[in-house]
Amino acid sequence: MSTMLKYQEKELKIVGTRPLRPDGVDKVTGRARFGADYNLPGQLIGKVLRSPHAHARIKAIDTSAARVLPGVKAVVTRDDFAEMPDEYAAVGEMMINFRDVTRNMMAREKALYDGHPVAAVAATSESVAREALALIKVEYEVLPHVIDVVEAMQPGAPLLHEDQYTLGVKPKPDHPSNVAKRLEFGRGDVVAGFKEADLIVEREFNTKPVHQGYIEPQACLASYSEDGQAELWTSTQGHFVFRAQCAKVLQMDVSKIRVTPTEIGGGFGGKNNIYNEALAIALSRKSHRPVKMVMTREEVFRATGPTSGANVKVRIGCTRDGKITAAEAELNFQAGAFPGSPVAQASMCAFTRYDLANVRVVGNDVTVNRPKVAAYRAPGAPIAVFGVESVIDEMAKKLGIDPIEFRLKNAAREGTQTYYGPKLGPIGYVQTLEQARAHPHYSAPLGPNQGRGIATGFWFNIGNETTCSLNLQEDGSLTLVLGTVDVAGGSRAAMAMMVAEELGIDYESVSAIVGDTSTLGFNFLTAGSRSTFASGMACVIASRQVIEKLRQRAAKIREVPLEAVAWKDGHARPAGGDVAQFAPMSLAEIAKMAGKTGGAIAGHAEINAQGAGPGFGVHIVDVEVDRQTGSISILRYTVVQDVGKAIHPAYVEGQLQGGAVQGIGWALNEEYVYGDDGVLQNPGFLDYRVPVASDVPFIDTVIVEVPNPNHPYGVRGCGEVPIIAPMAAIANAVENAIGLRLCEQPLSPPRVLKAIDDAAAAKG
Amino acid sequence: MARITLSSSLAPFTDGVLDLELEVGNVRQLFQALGERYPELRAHLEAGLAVAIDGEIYQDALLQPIAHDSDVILITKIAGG
Amino acid sequence: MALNHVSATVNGDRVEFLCETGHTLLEALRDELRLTGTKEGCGTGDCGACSVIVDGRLLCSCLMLAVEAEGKSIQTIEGMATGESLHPLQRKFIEHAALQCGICTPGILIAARSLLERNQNPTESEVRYWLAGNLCRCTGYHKIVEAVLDAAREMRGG
Amino acid sequence: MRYEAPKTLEEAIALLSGANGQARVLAGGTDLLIQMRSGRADPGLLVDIKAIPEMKSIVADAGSYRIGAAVTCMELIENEAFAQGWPGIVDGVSLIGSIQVKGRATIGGNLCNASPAADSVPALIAAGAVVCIVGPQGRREALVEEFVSGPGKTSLANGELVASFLLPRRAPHSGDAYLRFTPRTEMDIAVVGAAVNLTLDDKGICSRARVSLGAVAARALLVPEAAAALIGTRVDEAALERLAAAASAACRPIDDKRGTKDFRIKVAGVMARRAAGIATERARRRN
Repeated sequence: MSTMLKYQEKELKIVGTRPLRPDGVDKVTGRARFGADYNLPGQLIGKVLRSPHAHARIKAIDTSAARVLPGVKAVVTRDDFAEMPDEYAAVGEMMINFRDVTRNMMAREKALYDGHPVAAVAATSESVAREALALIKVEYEVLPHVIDVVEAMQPGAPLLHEDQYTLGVKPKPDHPSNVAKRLEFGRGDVVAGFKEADLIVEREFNTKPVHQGYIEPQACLASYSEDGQAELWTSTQGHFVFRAQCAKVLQMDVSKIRVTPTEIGGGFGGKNNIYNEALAIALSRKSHRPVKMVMTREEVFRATGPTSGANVKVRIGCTRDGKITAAEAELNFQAGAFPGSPVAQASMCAFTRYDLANVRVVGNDVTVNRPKVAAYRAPGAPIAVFGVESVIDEMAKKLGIDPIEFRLKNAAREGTQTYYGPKLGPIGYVQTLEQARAHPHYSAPLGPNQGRGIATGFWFNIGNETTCSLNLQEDGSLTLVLGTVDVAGGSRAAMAMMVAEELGIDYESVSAIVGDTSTLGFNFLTAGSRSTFASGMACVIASRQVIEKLRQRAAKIREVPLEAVAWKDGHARPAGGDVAQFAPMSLAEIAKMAGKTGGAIAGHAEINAQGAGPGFGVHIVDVEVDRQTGSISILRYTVVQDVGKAIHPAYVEGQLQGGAVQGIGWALNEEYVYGDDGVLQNPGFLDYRVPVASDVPFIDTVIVEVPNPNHPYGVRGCGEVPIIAPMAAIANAVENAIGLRLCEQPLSPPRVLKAIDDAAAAKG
Repeated sequence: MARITLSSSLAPFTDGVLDLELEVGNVRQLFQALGERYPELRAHLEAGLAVAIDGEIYQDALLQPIAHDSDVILITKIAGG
Repeated sequence: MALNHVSATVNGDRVEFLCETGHTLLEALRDELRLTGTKEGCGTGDCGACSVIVDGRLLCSCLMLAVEAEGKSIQTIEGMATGESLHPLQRKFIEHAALQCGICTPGILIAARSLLERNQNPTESEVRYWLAGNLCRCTGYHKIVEAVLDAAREMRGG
Repeated sequence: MRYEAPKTLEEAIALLSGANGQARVLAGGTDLLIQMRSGRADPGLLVDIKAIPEMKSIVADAGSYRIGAAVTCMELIENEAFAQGWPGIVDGVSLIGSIQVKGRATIGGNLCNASPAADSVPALIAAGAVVCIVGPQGRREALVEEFVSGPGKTSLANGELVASFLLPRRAPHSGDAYLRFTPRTEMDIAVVGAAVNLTLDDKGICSRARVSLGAVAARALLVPEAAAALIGTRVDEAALERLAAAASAACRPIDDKRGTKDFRIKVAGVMARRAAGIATERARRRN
């Protein structure tokens, strides 16, 4: 069964205020412990040897010299890990192909990208470990490689997986292909729809892979003891998922591994999957010592997941008065070395802001010699939306219709049938568009070479498996143990706020912590903007259990019937009417007597939360283009987003601002640069250019609250939506500034300047 | 009988059939019935499908009831960053 | 390999440690002195997470050798609060929600403190350029800049 | 690996010459430590020159300056008199990395690292700076533009080090400026850099000029043709147009991860022109 709790409108005392986060003081004093801050007595340092080739058969690995180097305590290679069959296996309720997981963590037959692990060592110091890596001899047969997604789709392209036949094509193809999967979504009749169109715009777009760019490199510490139990401390978005993955690839019982999530120094989807964790446990198992593994920044860029680069074709038709009659897209997504790009989500998000009768989206998931992609904030959606919102903008302009008006004419509303499945429930898209149009930013004057752009985004938001426990302590304070990692957004504060609101007590009385895997049942990742929605629902359930027990206890103590006891403002009070009167009891009074009146009071929830409410956002951006250098400055930026309910508005603003700036980086300068040899040329923050403080202005936010009917406080989730619109919004602003429609991102200066010069040359 | 609609991306595994009616009581029974009728679909059902029952999306909810007059749409499962 | 012996002052305390010649000040702080509040984000001076102040000078501790610390006075995040009371910047960062994951926070606080010691009344632009060496991937910098400006206001007594 | 921090130049030179080429000078370390970390450098001896007083001093002498090679960017930026005299050089050092990096990085290190994109070097070349080299054979001097021979390569012989830079006394109505192009506002390596140093006569005519470009060839270039475009003019639109054309024509760039050839050639002209505009403004404001 799954769980939904309906929204109830009520007067709020704590939800919607801005209390201080419980992790704040630790984080400003340096006391907070992140992945690399954990140490154990006797620990070794683990390091990974990585392939210098983009594509190579591994003919032999000789570790003999490394093994005998003084200080080296263990070496592992592909031979230390079991082969996993090519089938999907459960990780909690997630299905994962462990054939790929085990190969990504340690290459087997072939190295499939520059940076692919081929061996790992554990030694008494980092310098000894590095020396040992240099002593490992790997015999490679270098193979032709393919980096570009369009090239990889061509017949005759170098094949990463000789046994990979495109799924989703009937009949089964004769030849293997880098296209792992073909997907198609649609409804209606696009051919007929395009026939009705007065205006058709068709464009092709290309984007580069970008990295999540979390500032904390992956770091973990593992300790395997001789009785077959393992402890793992790691920086993760989902310790239960990491535990499951480690157990499977190491062939251990799930219950034998205990994972403690450290403070996580950013993830954004990049810390959803294991990299070094199983290697660290394996090295610890072999060396009988704890093993600590911390990635360098270079390793993070070379071997952990960026998101896909892609080739996107969009075609949209509409009538003269701006009603869309048909929409079509082809999305070709780089998956990296193993299948699994976010092309399905991208396909579903591409047009789901519009009420469309005729839609068709084809998606291809394409393996290339790059690191396997990982999720990145609204996975895939920004890429598809860049194309779609660029075309939408062009159509509005061609028809002389205001871009927000054009979107309103076609906007999805409650009851709109999506092309991927359900009808939309109550949503706030129209409200965000209207608020954007009314915002002073939208009508502010612009100077020469300046332009304004808008674009919109949609994300599903999700629920899924979630647990928590709420323990009333003997003094009336409460400890809330959460199973979803607080990945930065302040979910510990938000959860404690909901508990305090339910119980009618102070926020400060609730201490929220994240429990390790042994304290609670399975939790899905903190991903998909689910934490405040799903974990919040679990917290409300646990709170209501506690309230129920408090009422029962009060009824017994005061010797009145249960129905005579109401819970209000943190007290058991007479329910009123004809039933019994009694002296109210505070939470603390009941807590003090709990031990002697039946034992401690606690609530807990183990749910599969459903009913996530989709989120929509509109971004407005002003840019200025330097026509002589192609440089783009972001002058002003406004985010308008429906979040359902902002439990803690400051932390919601933080999500909107942070997501928008990540999107700005994606649009302007971030990209993976590979040489002809398939080797990554910019594995560092110097040449992988995330925005710095002086690159961006203040990011204004407008929070729209259209409650999600399936959450007790109306929460939708807010983390993903803000990264979706920036790429398109900026491209649209640049078009308005210089009259050029740029379809390749990033909009780096050489690319922009070339477009300006080419256009000038074409004019003569 | 519940009306079942498959996402068009599943057409290759069902000989093009995208709409059908099945008498099933919950999601697990639905997946079983579909798997029996279309063996090639089985891997996809397991690997990551969610269902929308009367407009509400359910993920990983095998025991979610399906009424005899429900509209059920099979969709791709959604994760996130 | 002979280790180097180093004596220095860290947050006002005299410390001694041994280090390999190639070890950075960051490694010495974190691994020898167990002051793990200073973070490594890149190891190449591009992210600022390891910012510390050495003899009054803001720098990246990943770009200074531990042996060079001999006789120097080093300030790290662990020395920023005075007893019970947080530095105004620390307080304002919490109040303004200027931190999310917190991995960049120690470096940004150290850098901001160094700014406010030189310039009590910085403009938004001065704050942004001074902090350009400190990457933050969570906040989009908005609330960080607000917090620094507000702390400066408070420290000026306004 | 050994670490030494000599107190005199003589000791430093003895250490360097005795190390059979296995020694590296450690100044700010902002390039060297990164090379060591990546394995590109693996010296047997580090000679830290920051304890040598001559290397750390800024000496003004009747309008000319001697700048120790281990003076950091921040020390130079904070020296108000110097910043007034040579704002273009300060433009350059101000762009070398973050505040943190500038707190360590030295003017000598920026030159000796011999990167074609070094931000202080075009401004030093335009200024006509002389580099003072000390070695086992004594002292010698060289023009900055002659010092670097290619990426990562200098004319230093074994045992030699750069001790200081000499900057000449400025004529009245002189101004200099350095501009670079980077994709971000900060924290980048120059894709193109341009420095202009010029002097105006009493009538506002440009009497002397030096123009230097960075990141457009294997080393920073002195571009006399670009300077010639300014000399004898009022640095008007036409002159700036010719300057830009000459600057672009002098470029011999490569395509790399930071920019394309075409981009560098075009933007070199743009940067030179804008830098000349700033330098002229500064010259006009100065007596």
